[in-house]
Amino acid sequence: MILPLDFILILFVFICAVAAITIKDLLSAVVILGAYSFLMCLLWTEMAAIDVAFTEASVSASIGTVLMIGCVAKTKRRSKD
Amino acid sequence: MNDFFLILSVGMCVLVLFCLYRGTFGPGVLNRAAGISAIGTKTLIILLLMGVIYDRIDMFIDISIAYALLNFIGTVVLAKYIETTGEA
Amino acid sequence: MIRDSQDVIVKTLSRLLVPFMVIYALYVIMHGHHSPGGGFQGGVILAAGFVLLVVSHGLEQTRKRLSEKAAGVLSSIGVFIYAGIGALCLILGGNYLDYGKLSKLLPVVPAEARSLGILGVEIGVALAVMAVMFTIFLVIFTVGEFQEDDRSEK
Amino acid sequence: MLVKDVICILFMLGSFFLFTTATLGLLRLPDFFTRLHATGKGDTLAALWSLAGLAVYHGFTLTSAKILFIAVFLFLAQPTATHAISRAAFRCKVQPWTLAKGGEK
Amino acid sequence: MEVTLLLEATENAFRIMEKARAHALGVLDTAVQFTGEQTRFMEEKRWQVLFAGAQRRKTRFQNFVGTALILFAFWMLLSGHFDPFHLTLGAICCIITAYLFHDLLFANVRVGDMRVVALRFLCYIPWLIQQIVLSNLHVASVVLRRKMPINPQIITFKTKLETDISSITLANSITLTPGTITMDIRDGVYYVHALDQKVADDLNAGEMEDRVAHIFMEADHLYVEDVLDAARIYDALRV
Repeated sequence: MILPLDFILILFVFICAVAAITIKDLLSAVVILGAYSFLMCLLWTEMAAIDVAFTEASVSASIGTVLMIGCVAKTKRRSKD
Repeated sequence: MNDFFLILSVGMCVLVLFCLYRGTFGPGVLNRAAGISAIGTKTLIILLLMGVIYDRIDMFIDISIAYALLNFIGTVVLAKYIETTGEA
Repeated sequence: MIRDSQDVIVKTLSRLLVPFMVIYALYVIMHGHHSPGGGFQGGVILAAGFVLLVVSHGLEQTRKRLSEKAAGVLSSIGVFIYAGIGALCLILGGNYLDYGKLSKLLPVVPAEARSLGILGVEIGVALAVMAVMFTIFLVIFTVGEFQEDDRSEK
Repeated sequence: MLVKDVICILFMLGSFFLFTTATLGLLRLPDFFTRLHATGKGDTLAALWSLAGLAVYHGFTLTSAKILFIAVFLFLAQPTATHAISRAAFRCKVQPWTLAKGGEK
Repeated sequence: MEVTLLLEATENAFRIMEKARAHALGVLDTAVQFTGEQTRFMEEKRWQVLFAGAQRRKTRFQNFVGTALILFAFWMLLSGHFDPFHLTLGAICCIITAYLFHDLLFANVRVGDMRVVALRFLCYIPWLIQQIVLSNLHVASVVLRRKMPINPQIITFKTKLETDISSITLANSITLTPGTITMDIRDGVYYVHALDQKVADDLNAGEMEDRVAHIFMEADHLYVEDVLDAARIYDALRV
């Protein structure tokens, strides 16, 4: 545990989560989820859970983002509300 | 030496906050993508700094290599999607 | 998205990069028992390498190396390896996935048999994860671009 | 021992300065293409310097060889990612900011 | 009666001889033609063999072995274990990967000048790093002023580079040098976004293109060293 990093990273993750659900454009939401996964991986690493961090890194940095972009490509991208 | 690395990583986290401003409020997808790719590079360095602080850099470096390899794919796929649909 | 990229830079760089990505994924799989990583993570990185190949070089180039049918077969083979090792331990008189009992078949002490058993299970998991991720990617991205008979006549 | 630490600290401070300027550029510059100037160049060299500093600090082992591999890889991939995304913007006919259109800044 | 028969026979004989002569001439002509073609073909083949040192592609097997060796070196860098078990695992993995991707790593590579290209590329890197440092200082000086001195513009120029590797080297170098990023390449025309009027003028001088062409030995850029290298290869092949 490194306490100062802990609080800062939790704040960042919170910002990312709020931004991802309030944004209108779906592709932007996907991009912000990418940032969310980066910070989440940092948080896991900081708590010394290396295996979980590795899983988070490998899954959401590549395949997660790619599959979400594919799903956005098959739907209407901009929501009206 | 450990204190130096700790201060440095906190400073990098503050820089991540500024990039996150561009990522969340930046107009359009492209600005957001630029901000997020900047965050990716900084994340890689912070991971290695944490590895030095915990004194287990041989374990943390695998995650860094994975980030370095995979961060590229996300950007390329996003760019190709924007290029094929033609809407920025 | 499935057609090959017109960009010469991305095309050339991914040509240089894909073999290294695949060998890194194999390294993560094979060294799962004494460094972070393992079957799941390695399989995902392996699938990411093939995704990069599809995005940059098009589907036809990728089909020469890993076709859809091969991906389906590989996913079943991966699950079979995993379940087979588990059931083998069951037959040899232990619990499910009790690798120590494998030393009756292999000419090694039980500790090494455990290591080898974990390696086999990780290879199985990696094959299954890679094939399933690649298939999901293809199914999502080729919907509406190719008809089903397109593939059957080849 | 001491020389190693001093070299590492110098590299790290330099890279931190470059990261700071890149981030400031990302915040201050007026449009997308000019922001790419800041991140594409600044992040590459800054990451290179901090990786070099870490390699010096860690000494001559297999791990520092891996760190150098990451450096080589970033050196190849970062400009390519910058190019890919700027090409996507250019193909979508995103108009670049110019001095005449933006007026006096 | 017999005289007419004799005459007819003689005429027949003459006609047959004429036909045979025409036939023989035809055969001779074709033979001459074939030999000519053959000699020309042989000549071309000899020239091809002469130039092959610079231009020959690797065969499939050589590709396979080269890829496997490079990947095995990379495996040894990654894995810190050098016992026989892990080395065997690495060899198996490298062979599988090289079987799958043997045509990716070495596509469009000329064989004869690999060593020279690698040497020149290594000599190119310090210059590039110096340029990158300059470019970062440029970005820092732009960003840290209160009123940013920028005047963005798009410039286009046509390049003479042919191969993929040289064009991506040029594009990435342009991206990394002061004030310019490559936006697009269409049919050999580069679209470059420049941050300033001054850097745009600098790029138009085309110094970097010459350097890259010098590294990869492109056709339109002849240097003295290139000629010397070609002469050495030619000598080695003729003996």
